[in-house]
Amino acid sequence: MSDPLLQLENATVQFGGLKAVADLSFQIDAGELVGLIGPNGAGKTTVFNLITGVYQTTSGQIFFDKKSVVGRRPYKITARGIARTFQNIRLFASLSVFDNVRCACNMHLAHGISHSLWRGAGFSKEEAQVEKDVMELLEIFGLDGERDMMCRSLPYGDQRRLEIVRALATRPKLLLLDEPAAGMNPTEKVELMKLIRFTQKKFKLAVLLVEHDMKVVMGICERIVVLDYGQKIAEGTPAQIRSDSKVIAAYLGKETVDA
Amino acid sequence: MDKWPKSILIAVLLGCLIGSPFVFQINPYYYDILLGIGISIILAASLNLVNGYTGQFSLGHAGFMGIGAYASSWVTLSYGYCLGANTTSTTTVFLLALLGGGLMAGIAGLMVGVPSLRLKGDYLAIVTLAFNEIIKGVIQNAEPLGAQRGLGGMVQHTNFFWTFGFAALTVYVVVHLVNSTYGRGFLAVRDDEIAAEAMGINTTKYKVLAFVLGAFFAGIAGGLYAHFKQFIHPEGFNFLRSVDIVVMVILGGMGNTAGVCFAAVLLTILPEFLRSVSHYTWLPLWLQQIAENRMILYSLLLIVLMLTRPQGLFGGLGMPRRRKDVEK
Amino acid sequence: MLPSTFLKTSIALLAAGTLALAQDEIPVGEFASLTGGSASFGQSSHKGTALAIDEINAGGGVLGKKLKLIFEDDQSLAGQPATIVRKLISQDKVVAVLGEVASSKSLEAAPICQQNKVPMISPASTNPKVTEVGDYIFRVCFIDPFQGTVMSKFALSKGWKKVAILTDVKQDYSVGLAEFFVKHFNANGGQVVKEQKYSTGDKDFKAQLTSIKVTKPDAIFIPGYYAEVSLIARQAKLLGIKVPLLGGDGWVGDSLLKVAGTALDGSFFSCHFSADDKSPSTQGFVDKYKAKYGAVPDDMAALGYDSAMILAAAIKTAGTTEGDKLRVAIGATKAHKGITGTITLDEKRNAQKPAVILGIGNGAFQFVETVAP
Amino acid sequence: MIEFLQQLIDGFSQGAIYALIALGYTMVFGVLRFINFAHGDVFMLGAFAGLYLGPRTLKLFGAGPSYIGAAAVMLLAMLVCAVIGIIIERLCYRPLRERPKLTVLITAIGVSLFLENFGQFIFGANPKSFPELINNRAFELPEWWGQFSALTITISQVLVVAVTLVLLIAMRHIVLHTRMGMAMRALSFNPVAASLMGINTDVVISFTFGLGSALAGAAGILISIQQPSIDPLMGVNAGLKAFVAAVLGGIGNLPGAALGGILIGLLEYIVVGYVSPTYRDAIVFGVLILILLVKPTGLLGSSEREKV
Repeated sequence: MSDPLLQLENATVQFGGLKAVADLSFQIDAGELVGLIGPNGAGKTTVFNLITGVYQTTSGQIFFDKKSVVGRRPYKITARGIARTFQNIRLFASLSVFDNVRCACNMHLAHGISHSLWRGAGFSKEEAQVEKDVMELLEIFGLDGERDMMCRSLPYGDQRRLEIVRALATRPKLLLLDEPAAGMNPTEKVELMKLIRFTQKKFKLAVLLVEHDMKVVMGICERIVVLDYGQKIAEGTPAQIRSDSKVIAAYLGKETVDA
Repeated sequence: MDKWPKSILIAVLLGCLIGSPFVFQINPYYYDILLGIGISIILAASLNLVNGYTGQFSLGHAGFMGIGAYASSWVTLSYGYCLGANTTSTTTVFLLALLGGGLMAGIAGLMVGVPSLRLKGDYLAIVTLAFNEIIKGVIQNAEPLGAQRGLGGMVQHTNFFWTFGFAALTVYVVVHLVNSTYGRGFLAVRDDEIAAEAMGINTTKYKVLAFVLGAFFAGIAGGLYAHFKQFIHPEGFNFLRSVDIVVMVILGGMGNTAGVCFAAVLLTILPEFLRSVSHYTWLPLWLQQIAENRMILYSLLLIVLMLTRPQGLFGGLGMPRRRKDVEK
Repeated sequence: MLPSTFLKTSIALLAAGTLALAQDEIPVGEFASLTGGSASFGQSSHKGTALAIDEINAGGGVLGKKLKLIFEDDQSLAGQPATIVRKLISQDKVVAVLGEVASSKSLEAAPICQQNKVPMISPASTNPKVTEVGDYIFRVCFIDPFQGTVMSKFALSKGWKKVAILTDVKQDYSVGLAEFFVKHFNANGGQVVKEQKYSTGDKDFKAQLTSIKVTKPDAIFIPGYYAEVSLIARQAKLLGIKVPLLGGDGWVGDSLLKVAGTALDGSFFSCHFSADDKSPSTQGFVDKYKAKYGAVPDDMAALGYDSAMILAAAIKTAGTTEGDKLRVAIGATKAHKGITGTITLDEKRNAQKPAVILGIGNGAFQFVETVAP
Repeated sequence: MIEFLQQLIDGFSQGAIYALIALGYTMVFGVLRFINFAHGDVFMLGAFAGLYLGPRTLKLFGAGPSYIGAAAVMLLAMLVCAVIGIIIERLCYRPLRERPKLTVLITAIGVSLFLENFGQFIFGANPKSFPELINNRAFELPEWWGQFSALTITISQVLVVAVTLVLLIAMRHIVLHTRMGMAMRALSFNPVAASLMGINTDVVISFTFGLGSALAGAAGILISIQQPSIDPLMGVNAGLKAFVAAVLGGIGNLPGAALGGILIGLLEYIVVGYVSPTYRDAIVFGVLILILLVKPTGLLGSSEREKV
């Protein structure tokens, strides 16, 4: 077996007396599409925040590409190849669609401040390249027509897609999607499922998906990890998870599955 | 403004150079106001980089201005013997003094920028205000800098060319910096720091850079101010002066350089306009008195502006909308 | 970048603010803090100046022309005096500038007057540096070293050998007075038993006063401003300190006695003028001032008055308003009978004149003596 | 030694004033999460309310200074300040409640500048003499205290500390044991949930502003009894110091504000006594920066984190 792309080893985070994530271990291989599910408050988003460095682990390790990401600043982790979207869309509200994606190209620039001030030939070439890359991405996701719109005036579904485009512009190896289907109608959800699979194949990505909608999760994930109260209670294929008694207890014991 | 070539900057600089002999002819009072406008533009445009584009709220810009003013005056007063020699050495020493003032202010900007990494919004505003007061306090105690007396004896080197040359340079730097893929990072930091980090943007670097550059230009402005007024006093760089600059940025629209420059012009002329209004004896007495107390008008302007047009008179890219989740 | 039409319009608006001068008027500029932190000094000096100009004009003016006083408010803000003086000189074409009380404001205006060769007379800036700016800068008040020495002489003459000092370290004025007091006092057989500090804006002085109290001085020299001095006096009384307090002209302010009440009884301070002086010229000034403003004039008013009078006299002597000749004429002022004493300007353009020492009793000022330089 | 003790005593009573003002900052911050920059100027208005109402009120209780008269003046000043605070909130802050916090902060700076400059315009820039509300005098300390009998403690100092203590306990009672206090706490915890639970947020916020401003008014009277010279800019410095105190103690925390106030008062007097009066402000602001960098939640505050 080859080395996993992402590996969590006993990752734990504690806020005050509360263990939001406890001794969590799982791994994702390159190109894999993994689902992370669990009842409300199970700690799914916290896991995202741990992986991307927004929160720091209290104990345990997280490896990406064989190197630990614990204690790294989020932008450095992104530079290593992890990109994410947010549960509550966090686009750059005052920027255009184009600029939102352009910001994510920032870290791949060869030149910085002096370049933007002097504006020599190298600068124009680089800016042209960035524009080309961004427009290609926008085209793939059908947002090229909205290039100069303010992102906040986009319809909700488009905002979700724009967040994915923006994440892809960082050229990740692993994409973390936080409830991408939230607030979508069934037709949109089907579209989204196609989109995620397409993205995974096209960009040769591993994807970690947090989602409440079981249809989406069961429909596209190759493997699923289930959390409850910050602990992993099950892991397996969609078929295994569907019949797991602990999972059923966790969901039914508290509330019904989100439809 | 996205595609402004360097040639425009060069054209403006040449224009200043050619224009300065003619401008020298005008009434010294208007010349005084004109230089005041140039200095205000430098201050407002540089603060706009920090407050407008990067979304950090600095209430201490006058402190940096003060550092620049004192540092550059110290240089010209210490190397005064080079000044009279000939035009070349005078210009060199003066320019070095300005740059030295700018650098000192930039270093102070670094010291303020670092706390900005841990603090946001009103906390940051208070800390920058505190820095402003500390800078003032240190100058007040520095005997070689004249302490409470103030520092005088500088020769007037600041002229139309240098003032508007540096104003053009400041605007050029701010506009070009922001209008590039690299510079969009400033706006990303303003809109959403967490998302910006997640997109691989080093928010630390951008915030510190904004503070350092903003402070650098404020320092230059301070140097120009000192060699134009020829006397500086710690009270001239207090919190109220900072508020003056903040009002320019807010009136012009945070993150709108053209608007902010226009506001700088407007708010520099306004007090002089009010000065003449206060002499119009045909006006009712209370109106004359209100005109004399320009701070009352300023504060009312600030309140009304915030209530009705928080994006400033001339629009601007606007402040980020309130996000419910961030407020918790 | 800037719409030039806007600039032109604004400049036109500005220009409209200043009315054209008639040919038979001599424009005289004045700048003062009429609003802001030091407004109380500025308003007084402005009133005195305006009264003098009225009086000169009522007496037929000078050189057959009337004086026109053009005054501007610097709002107690740094940066304003330079702009204002440039306006006065270039736009209003004033022949001379009167102002300011605060030394820091005078120091800002002085280089500009000097460069434009327009004489400037400060009514009350006591910092030595002011007139050092150049040969166009004059003052009609005495300077800090003189005042410190005067109070030292006075204390010694009263037989007070042990004096404690409480200095406002935030004010150059206060530090200067204390320095020259100590120098003279120690050299002439006195002993400074304790030196304590406070700074402008302080409200509580009990700790400093306690440490002074234990040294049992004969008097306490407090060369500060009235706002703090009045509180110091009250707290000293509260602490049971009964020795006299001594001070300088910074004590003059209409709220000194209002705040201090009777706490300052038995204290003395040096100043420029006494409204109780029975000489006819002083009484004439006091009466006219009262008639015009409904209040008793203070030092700043008297100094403002004298600065305008000396200027008018110099214009008469010079026979012209041309800057260089006027400068010479002002510099030659000798034995000018002013409200604040007989004024002679020395070669450093500072006024040589006596100081007045006032005592405080029953919550009122009383004239004690005049100390010649 | 005597000097040091005297400085501690004076610093403590000055600190009690800061504590009272800091309580107002902290309460408003606790409920609304924003810094009411104009709070220090409400404190100034309290002092001026005392200046104008004092003599008339005293007359009602006999001719001279009296404690009951002073208490009445203080209550009146508190009432005036409460009304002013509520008006400021209603006119300037309420319309901005859904806007970014910076907008509100800038408005608050505007309100503060307006009160200061309009105050100078209306009251005049000169310091005014504050009427004597009580017969302030120093306690005679017994002889057998030896050198310590040289220490001075004035009635006003004891009064300031006592009133601050009483008001602090009253505040704690209101916040912990009344319906309004419960509503305030609910609001500070989660405004949306609070309004869903039937709490009228507008009323609670008005009440909070009124209460905080009343405390500033009380502080205004107390400081004027102690240092009877008041001016329209007296709130600038006191307000900033009290703010530092609130942050030091942990903004949003009532006992923290009191603790912070006392500590800042002591620090100021020690700096004045042993360093230099000119460094007083710089050192206090230095402490603010240090606190915010090392422990932004203050001495007694609890942490919060941004939700992602």
